[in-house]
Amino acid sequence: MTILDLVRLNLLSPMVLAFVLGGIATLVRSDLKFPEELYVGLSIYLLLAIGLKGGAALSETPFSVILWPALATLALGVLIPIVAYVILRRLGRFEIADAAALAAHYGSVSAVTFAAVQTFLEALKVPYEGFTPTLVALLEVPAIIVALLIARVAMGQGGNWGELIHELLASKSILLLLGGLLIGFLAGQSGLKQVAPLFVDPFKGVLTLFLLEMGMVAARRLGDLRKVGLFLVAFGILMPIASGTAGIWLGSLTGLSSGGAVVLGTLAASASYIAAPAAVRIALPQANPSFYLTASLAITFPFNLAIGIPLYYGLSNLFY
Amino acid sequence: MTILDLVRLNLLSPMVLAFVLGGIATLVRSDLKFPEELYVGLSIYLLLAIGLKGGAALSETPFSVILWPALATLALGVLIPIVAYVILRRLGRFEIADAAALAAHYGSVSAVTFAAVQTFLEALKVPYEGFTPTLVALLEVPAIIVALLIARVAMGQGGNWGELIHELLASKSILLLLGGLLIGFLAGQSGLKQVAPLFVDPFKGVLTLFLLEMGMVAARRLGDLRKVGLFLVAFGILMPIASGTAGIWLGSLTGLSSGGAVVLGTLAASASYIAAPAAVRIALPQANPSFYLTASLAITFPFNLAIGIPLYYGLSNLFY
Amino acid sequence: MTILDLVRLNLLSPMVLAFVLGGIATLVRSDLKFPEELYVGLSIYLLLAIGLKGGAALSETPFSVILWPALATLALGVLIPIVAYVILRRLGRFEIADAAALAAHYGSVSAVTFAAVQTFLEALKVPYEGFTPTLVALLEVPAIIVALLIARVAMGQGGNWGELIHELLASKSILLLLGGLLIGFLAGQSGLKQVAPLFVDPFKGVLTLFLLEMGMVAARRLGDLRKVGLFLVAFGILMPIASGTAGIWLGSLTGLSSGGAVVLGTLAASASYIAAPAAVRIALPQANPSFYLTASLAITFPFNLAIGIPLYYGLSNLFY
Amino acid sequence: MQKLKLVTIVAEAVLEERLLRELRHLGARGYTLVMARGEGTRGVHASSWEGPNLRIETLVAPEVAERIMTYVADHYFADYAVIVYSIDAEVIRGEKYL
Amino acid sequence: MQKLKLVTIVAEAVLEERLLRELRHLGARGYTLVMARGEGTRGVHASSWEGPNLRIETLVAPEVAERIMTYVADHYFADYAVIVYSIDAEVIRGEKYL
Amino acid sequence: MQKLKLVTIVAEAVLEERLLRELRHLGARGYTLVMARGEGTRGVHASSWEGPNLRIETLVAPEVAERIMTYVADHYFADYAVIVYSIDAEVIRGEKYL
Ligand SMILES: Nc1ncnc2c1ncn2[C@@H]1O[C@H](COP(=O)(O)O)[C@@H](O)[C@H]1O
Ligand SMILES: Nc1ncnc2c1ncn2[C@@H]1O[C@H](COP(=O)(O)O)[C@@H](O)[C@H]1O
Ligand SMILES: Nc1ncnc2c1ncn2[C@@H]1O[C@H](COP(=O)(O)O)[C@@H](O)[C@H]1O
Ligand code: NA
Ligand code: NA
Ligand code: NA
Repeated sequence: MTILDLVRLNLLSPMVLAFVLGGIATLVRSDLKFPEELYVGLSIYLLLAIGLKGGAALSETPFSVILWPALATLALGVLIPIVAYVILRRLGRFEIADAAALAAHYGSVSAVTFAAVQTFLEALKVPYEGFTPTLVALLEVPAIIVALLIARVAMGQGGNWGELIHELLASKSILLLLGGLLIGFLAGQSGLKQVAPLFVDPFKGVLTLFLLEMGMVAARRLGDLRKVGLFLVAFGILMPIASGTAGIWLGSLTGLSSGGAVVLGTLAASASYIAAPAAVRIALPQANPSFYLTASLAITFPFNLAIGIPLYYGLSNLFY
Repeated sequence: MTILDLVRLNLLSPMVLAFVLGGIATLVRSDLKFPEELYVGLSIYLLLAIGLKGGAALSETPFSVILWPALATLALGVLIPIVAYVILRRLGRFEIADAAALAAHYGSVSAVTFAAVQTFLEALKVPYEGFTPTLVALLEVPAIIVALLIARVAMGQGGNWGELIHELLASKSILLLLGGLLIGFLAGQSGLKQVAPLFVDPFKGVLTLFLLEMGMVAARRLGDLRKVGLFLVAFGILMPIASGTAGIWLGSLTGLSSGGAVVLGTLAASASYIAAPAAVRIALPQANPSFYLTASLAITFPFNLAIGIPLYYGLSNLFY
Repeated sequence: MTILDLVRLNLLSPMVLAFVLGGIATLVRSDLKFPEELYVGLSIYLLLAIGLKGGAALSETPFSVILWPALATLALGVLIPIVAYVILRRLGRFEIADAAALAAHYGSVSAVTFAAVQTFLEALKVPYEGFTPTLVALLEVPAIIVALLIARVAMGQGGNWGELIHELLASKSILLLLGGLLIGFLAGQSGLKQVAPLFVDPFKGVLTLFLLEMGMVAARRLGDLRKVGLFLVAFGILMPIASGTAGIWLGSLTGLSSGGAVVLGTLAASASYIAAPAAVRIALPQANPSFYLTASLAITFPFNLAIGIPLYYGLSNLFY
Repeated sequence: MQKLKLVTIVAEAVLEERLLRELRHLGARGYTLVMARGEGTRGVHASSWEGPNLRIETLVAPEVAERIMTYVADHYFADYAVIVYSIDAEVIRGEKYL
Repeated sequence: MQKLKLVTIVAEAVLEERLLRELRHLGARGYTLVMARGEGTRGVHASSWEGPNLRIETLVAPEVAERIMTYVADHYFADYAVIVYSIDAEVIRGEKYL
Repeated sequence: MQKLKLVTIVAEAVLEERLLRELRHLGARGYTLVMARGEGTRGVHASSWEGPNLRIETLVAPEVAERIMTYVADHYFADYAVIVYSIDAEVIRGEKYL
């Protein structure tokens, strides 16, 4: 298959189409609204399900197999925000707070993009390592800390680091992901089998529903696109391609399968819109949410969903 | 099976029993309450699921096969509200606004009744065309427009038609139904298979849950039965039988299978309580909701659910 | 398997682990919160699902088989609150209202504990009678009435009994359980099959989600443990062991299988935290909720979940 | 414009039916209810399934307001987690609230 | 501290978009909206899917408050289940509401 | 009847824990919280998962009310989407709020 075939295949998946439908619903000013509680419920489900599946797979993975990919993931979590910060300050001429906030988002990770790449690979029957959810968990936090550290040093401030790190680790997204991972790990594949009719089989359907809502949320941000400027639009597309390539390359170096490397690349390319915004809003309130939310939600997320994922899959051929 | 056997079989399905349980819950003043958000969530699910299944089936239907049934459906959508309006004005002596509001409801369609007839036919293993959700979408809107048109002409008013039609087409029920149809059509059967563990397999279970809530809603309207008068009670039972027969007949003329004709008949017989009330409340606020909500929800809906569907199935033997 | 093996097996089930995760979430002050509506939705699901399954099983059970176990259950529902009341007054020196409130809780039953024991036995492939949900329904109400009766007699009050009994029978938990039972009974196994992909297959997964929330709720009560005192902590552990043993014994006398006896024992051992608190709050407002909620939710519920159920299973060997 | 009182009651959810019935008897012609969370001096509520607090508002004549406040204080303050307060409000065509 | 008016509208959910648009035109600079249940003298609402009542609050200058109240009374009282009332409120740095 | 102030804060959800902690320190003895949607002059909020606005009400003594309003204005108005206002309220047995 050529990359174009892949894009077409991906664009016609129920998940991506649901995202588009959500966008249309907002654009035609439909009265369709997801109750807040449904959105929260679906998020809880997705994070827990990702964790559970990953944990059960991890329970059958030898430590030596996951060690190097895990270190590569941590390296990505430290390097991406530094590179992003420098680009945004130097080339983009953003304020310190705004550059750091964006860096935190692009260094961190989007669980839904992760779910989408899994679904994509499964549709193509490309195998990938079962422990990838562990990598999601590893990649979620460090970038946020690094970016906030940069901001505070650059602005000459101190700040309560203990509280911030506690807040990050206790934040619901990380707690559910890590908690699910641990439950899956302890309960093993036989435990997972008991709850598979809820947490495994309907997963893609729930993702479809969730992406319908995400499409509405992203489309509501489209109006802000003009405000954020052309530079940020370009950044929101090129940065993921760069990080994605780096992720695939590191994946190939550390012994991941080609499917696993595509996952790691997609994780690196994805931008957070759950953990990072909350942390940044508390720790860097001066940063303008229009920048980081619009870039992450209305540019990078749909780009990855529709084009990025098949692209990274195509790129992986250069390394394998 | 005689019609009576069918009624009995239908009455003891989990769906109809759940509806009855909901009614009992309200009558014994139980503190059971469905959270609003759960109700909205279930509605979103049902509409999307109906659309998805229909779209996937449509993707394998030649245009020539659906053309005539589609035209027949549109004809029903135009004729039923006119007939209903005349009956309600002449025989029932209703005000213009009230007659038009009722006509809009009876010309439009109830998605849950549609789901119930599907379930009924599947229990009997009677095949029907996969594109029937397309017919639901076609039948939902025209009657509302026709009925409002009648009202405005009769009351000598103008009004913003563009806005009304936009509001109808962008209304959540139609957006989800048509959107689901389109997603299913584009993703095809292989796309549907990916999300079937959420959108296909548990469908009847979700319908059961939804009907539990509908039973509570309908029973809350029972108190209004006295207010609406005997004429409306009779109308709420006889009108569906007439429209249902017309639907079956048109279905048989346009080449539908006997199962498909039962579906079209049931659609014609069903009265809307989602799209129509919202549109009427905005465009015809003088109309008394006691009339149209009570007739549609507390008379016609349970009648169709318990007796109508098996009756239309029995009637179809006259045409096939 | 020794009891210790069983405890270990049970502790590593996804359900118990999810409960622990919920506890941890609260203790690390995570911002994870279940929307109220999700909690209500899951409760509705669990009660209805338990009822449906039980009803379908009941539809294939001869009356003579269930008669004696049902009478044994009623006996437990009358005796446990009397014994509990006497212990709490004499040994614990509790106020009349507090002792009666606690007695109502320990005589009544916890639907989630029931679901947990079912899951436990199914994991061990131990068969048990399908009509056990009938026993849950039978055990839920009498104890509450007996306990409130004791309180009113002891305090020399009258009171509106008709209203109380009506409120209990119409309360959502009992309505859903009994209603589900009836639906399952009337629709039979073939009806249940239609809705099994929602109400049967994902049951353990939903239970896992629910226990995550329960863990949070229980952990929020941990702070009250000091207030309630050592006596109540001991009572919350020893009383279930005593009632559980009595339940197993009565089960063995009345012809239940050993699995069925374990279920009955667990029911007897479990303390209510849905029906009883609501009833007590209305009928005995002087009673201090710190006592009954903390004992039932933060002591007895986790004890049964983690240790009690395997223990009762082990104890059943003494009777079979 | 007419001057009325807006009486707000915050109470445990288990009291819903009873409070609404009593409000009607005390002379309220309508109410608006929202679910709320909260903390005060008593804390503990009935049950998790019963859920959070009710926040009930009712627009009434001043004498009805006083009646409601005294009634709630007398019947609920001792045993239940309930508060009640009253605010001046202006309405148009106030007859419907009287 | 500045004195403003807090205007509250309780209305059927189907009016949401329309009411918010009109509030803006009448001079409100912001609003806070909560879903609510309720009962009054009219009772019946549009549809179950549309759900319960809206409770919309907006902090505005006194003259805007009067305008809103008159407007709502004139346009909605006849056909819709709507109430509106106004309360005195104090704010800090009140320019943003004007 | 005693006269107190009902202070209402509408704020982005991400501030919940912090605001409630600070309210307690500033002298509030309780609060009632409702989730709300809304629009004002700043618009953008933290994240969709964090959800909509908080609407926090607290009945307090007049001097506490002033303290809360000044504190919120000083600490939040610059960077956060927050409003605060105060209303006169009457309560029965007002000691519990003081
Ligand atoms: N000072 C206060 N301000 C606002 N709401 C309060 C206050 N005190 C109590 N409440 C509310 O009233 C409920 C019952 O209060 P309490 O009886 O003090 O526990 C609490 O859960 C709060 O929702
Ligand atoms: N006296 C009242 N106090 C508080 N809310 C009211 C009152 N009357 C009506 N409402 C609210 O306004 C809505 C519409 O009222 P109505 O038009 O009287 O049916 C009701 O559903 C209530 O939420
Ligand atoms: N004039 C107003 N009246 C009522 N609520 C307002 C008003 N202005 C702002 N709000 C609320 O306060 C929140 C934050 O306001 P802002 O900081 O102006 O964006 C909004 O989301 C609204 O919920
Ligand atoms: Na990233
Ligand atoms: Na129809
Ligand atoms: Na018990």
